[in-house]
Amino acid sequence: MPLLLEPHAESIKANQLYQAMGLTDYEFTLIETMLERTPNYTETGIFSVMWSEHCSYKKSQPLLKKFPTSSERVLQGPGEGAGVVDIGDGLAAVFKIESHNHPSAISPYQGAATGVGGILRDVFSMGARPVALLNSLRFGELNQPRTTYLFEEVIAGIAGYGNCVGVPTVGGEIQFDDCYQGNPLVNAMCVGLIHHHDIQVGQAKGVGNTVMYIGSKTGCDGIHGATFASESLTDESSEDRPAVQVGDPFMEKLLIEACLELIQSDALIGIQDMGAAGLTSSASEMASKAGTGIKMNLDDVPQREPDMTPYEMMLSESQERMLVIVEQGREQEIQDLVSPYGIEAVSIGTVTDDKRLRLTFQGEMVADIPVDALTEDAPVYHLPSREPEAFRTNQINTFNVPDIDDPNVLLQDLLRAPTIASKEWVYDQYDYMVQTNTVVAPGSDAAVIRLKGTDKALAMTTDCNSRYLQLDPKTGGEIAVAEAARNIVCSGAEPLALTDCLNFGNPENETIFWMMEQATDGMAEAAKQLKTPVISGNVSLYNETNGTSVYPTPVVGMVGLIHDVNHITEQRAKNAGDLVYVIGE
Amino acid sequence: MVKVKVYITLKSGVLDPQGKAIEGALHTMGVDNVGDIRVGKYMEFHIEPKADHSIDEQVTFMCNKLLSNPVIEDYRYDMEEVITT
Amino acid sequence: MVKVKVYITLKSGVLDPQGKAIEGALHTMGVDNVGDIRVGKYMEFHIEPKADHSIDEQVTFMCNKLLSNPVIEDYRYDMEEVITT
Amino acid sequence: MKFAVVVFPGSNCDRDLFHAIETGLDEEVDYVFHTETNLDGYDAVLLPGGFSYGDYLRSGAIARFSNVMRAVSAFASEGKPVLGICNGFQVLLEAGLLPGAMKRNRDLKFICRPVELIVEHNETLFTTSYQQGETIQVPIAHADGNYECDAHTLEKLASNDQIVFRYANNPNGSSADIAGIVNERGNVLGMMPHPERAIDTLLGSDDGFKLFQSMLANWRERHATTS
Ligand SMILES: Nc1ncnc2c1ncn2[C@@H]1O[C@H](COP(=O)(O)OP(=O)(O)O)[C@@H](O)[C@H]1O
Repeated sequence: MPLLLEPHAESIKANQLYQAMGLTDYEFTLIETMLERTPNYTETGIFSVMWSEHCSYKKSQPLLKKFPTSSERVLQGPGEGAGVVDIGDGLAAVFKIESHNHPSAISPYQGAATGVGGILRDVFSMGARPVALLNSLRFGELNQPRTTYLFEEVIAGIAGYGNCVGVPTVGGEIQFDDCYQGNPLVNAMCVGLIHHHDIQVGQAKGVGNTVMYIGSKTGCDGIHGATFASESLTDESSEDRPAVQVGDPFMEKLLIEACLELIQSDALIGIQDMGAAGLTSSASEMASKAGTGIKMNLDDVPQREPDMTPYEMMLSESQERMLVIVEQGREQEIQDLVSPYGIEAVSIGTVTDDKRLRLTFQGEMVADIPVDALTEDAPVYHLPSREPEAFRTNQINTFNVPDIDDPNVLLQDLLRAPTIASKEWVYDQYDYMVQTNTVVAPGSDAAVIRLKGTDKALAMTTDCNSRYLQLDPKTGGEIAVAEAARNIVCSGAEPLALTDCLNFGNPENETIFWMMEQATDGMAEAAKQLKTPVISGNVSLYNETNGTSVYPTPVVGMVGLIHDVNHITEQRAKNAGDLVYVIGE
Repeated sequence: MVKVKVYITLKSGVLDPQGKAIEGALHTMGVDNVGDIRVGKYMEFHIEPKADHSIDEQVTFMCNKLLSNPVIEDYRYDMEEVITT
Repeated sequence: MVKVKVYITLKSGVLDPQGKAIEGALHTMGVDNVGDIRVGKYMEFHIEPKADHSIDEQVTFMCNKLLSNPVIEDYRYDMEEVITT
Repeated sequence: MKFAVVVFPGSNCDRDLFHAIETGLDEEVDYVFHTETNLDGYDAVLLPGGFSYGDYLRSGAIARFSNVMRAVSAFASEGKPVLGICNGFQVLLEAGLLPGAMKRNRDLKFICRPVELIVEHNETLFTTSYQQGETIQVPIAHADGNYECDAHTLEKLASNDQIVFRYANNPNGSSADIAGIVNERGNVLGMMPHPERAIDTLLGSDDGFKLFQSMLANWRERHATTS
């Protein structure tokens, strides 16, 4: 919307225009109290994305608090771009999983591709080189043409992006079930490798330091993406076009190399990717974490389109962008480091001591907000929950053995079921070998990549059987963690830590929220028992179409350490004559 | 028989990484008076007229359903009668 | 300023895997009166006339050197004057 | 022997090639950035796989205009060995250092998997350590590996023994099952499969290692006789 046509503060309030941006009446009043005035259009937009579930976790935070998050190996728990665990030799593994469900439902290729791009940036913004990608996907049954289309395009998008940036896609899981028909799930996980002394933080420290912008120009794509991710899909969702971004994996590859070089410079103070809610969230989170403020001049933001407004710039989710904090006076050094990659670093602001996010545009102040109001002080909701009737009936289900005529036919039918059948068609499209570390390729239990220059290797997996969770969310949550740990152990590794992506329906539905509580209880308990703390994760709610919710699907991504590459085990039987044992109950 | 030519372009405002890369390459080659490159798809095919649907209807259907991605792309087409001998 | 539109197609005789795939998909969708699909590229850009080379010369140079691969592709282009205000 | 691994923007197998030479072959190796104009002091040039310039437009089309490619052409015309792997092969085709062009794979999909290759010609600088007709296992990972050239060129390639590797089971529709070819002089090899991914049995195969060994052996031989 052109600047001149933007509604004024009074009109936003009087006509409740904030509602269309996803803010409630209560939240709008809260904003007025925090600002001690009525917010203008840009400010309302900024609050709406920062207070969306996607950025604020306002409805899931109380549940996340239950997770164990520390162990002697954890160097960085939840709260940064990705979590970090020590793996010895001065090295650490960095990882996180994230959802890109709604964009993938609307534009599957680009949605999945940019999902991969986003999770990569979370990992390399920590200073780590991305060494592996995994994913966890859910679709409806393959007998629908729409599903086949979504499935093929999502796979192509993941492959298109991951292959181009040169990070091997080594594992994942796919389940087909009617409950995902309208709302597929696309979760992407990235694992990175880092030296302890290279670990970066996304903090805007040092009053007077410079805020620099690196990467692609800002366009009008993905405006309000975070809000979009925090709403249910409806038949009209394909009208939400601005929410879809096109990824540029080539630019991402350049960004990876440039950023890995940047982190070696002591002129760099902090770095964070512009993910959901782009410039807004990166700036306010970096300031809030450091206890500082940031002042930016939006005229300096590199723009792809003419006449962009502050609202558009602050809410754009254009891909392949990073925000960095640079020691005052050393901007040129940063510029010189990134320019060989054909990338520009542009100064757009300064770190201040007033704990405010202040934005100017064409000489005028267009936003002035306390940063904590956007982050720490965002509202948190404790939603009501209620056990669904179906849960009771599920518990009394008696075990019944179906009549089987011909076990051979049954076995073949099972193996033919898409959820069980070989996924070679999928992983053949992923470059799972680039970087020449992949010891155990997709198709076994956990993928294994060796660590060059050591005798060690990392095992990694993603798991979740949502049918169990639908029947009994607590036990199902325990099973998801346990299954991941078993896959790790089966490859010869010691489980270290996990990341999770909580994919659920509408949390305002009391029975859904109950399932979320139960599932996270189960996961927290299993994570404690198995000593695999939760070091990062993501929450994706409102996964439902026209009122039908997906099964609770809290995907677990786990990483384990193999101490000696000679002790890697695989799923395949190796030699005739080897003995077969059953271990466990 | 009719020959149809379809042109598919990215909607304005949608990032065009290909166009950007080509522009960069042209500049390295010393071509500096070219700008605003947008890359799209071009398709041509023959179609036999049918009784129940007009060619326009058919082509529109194909473009919307398969040939273009309406979320990020626009299309247009033109056609010409082919005289078969 | 001149707006140039370039169309790049595989040479006739070169098998077009994309065209074949689309034809297959159309048949599955029930469209059975379409044939000879060829998929190519479409590009548009602006060019500022220069003193030393004609636009035709420049566009031909760009097409031969970069935009198309003469081993397997043909190109053609058209252009129109853009009235800038 | 001193190797140069060229780095284009978007190359992503550069580090793997570097590792193959440095750790596998235990020879000297440098990264050479695409802006470099001088390849003096190198005994072989390697063009790595990846997605130079995103492979936007056509694979390898933009990379061939980089400064370093002028130096690579000059280097090749001196008869020194140039090896292009995957995207490197595509760049060599676009640059006209090898004949033909690449199209999308027959099934339009990216394919990553180990494949069997037949060594068609073991008397090149790159293949003397292999047996003539030997079957080896080397991975492929590409979307545009469907080699195309006109009938005349194909005939010439065959009659000059320029076809070095063929696929045992053609994965991508490539003409005459071609997986790798050399130029007439025999010092420029382009191949879609990745020998640098097959130098360690831990990762499945070390059949690619002999290719680098051949390059080294031939260099040593030449070096011993000329110096
Ligand atoms: N389900 C979860 N379990 C554990 N940590 C979580 C979970 N969801 C989010 N987090 C953590 O909360 C922080 C904020 O997440 P997010 O907003 O996705 O980060 P970013 O903006 O970097 O993408 C991150 O550190 C993330 O790891």
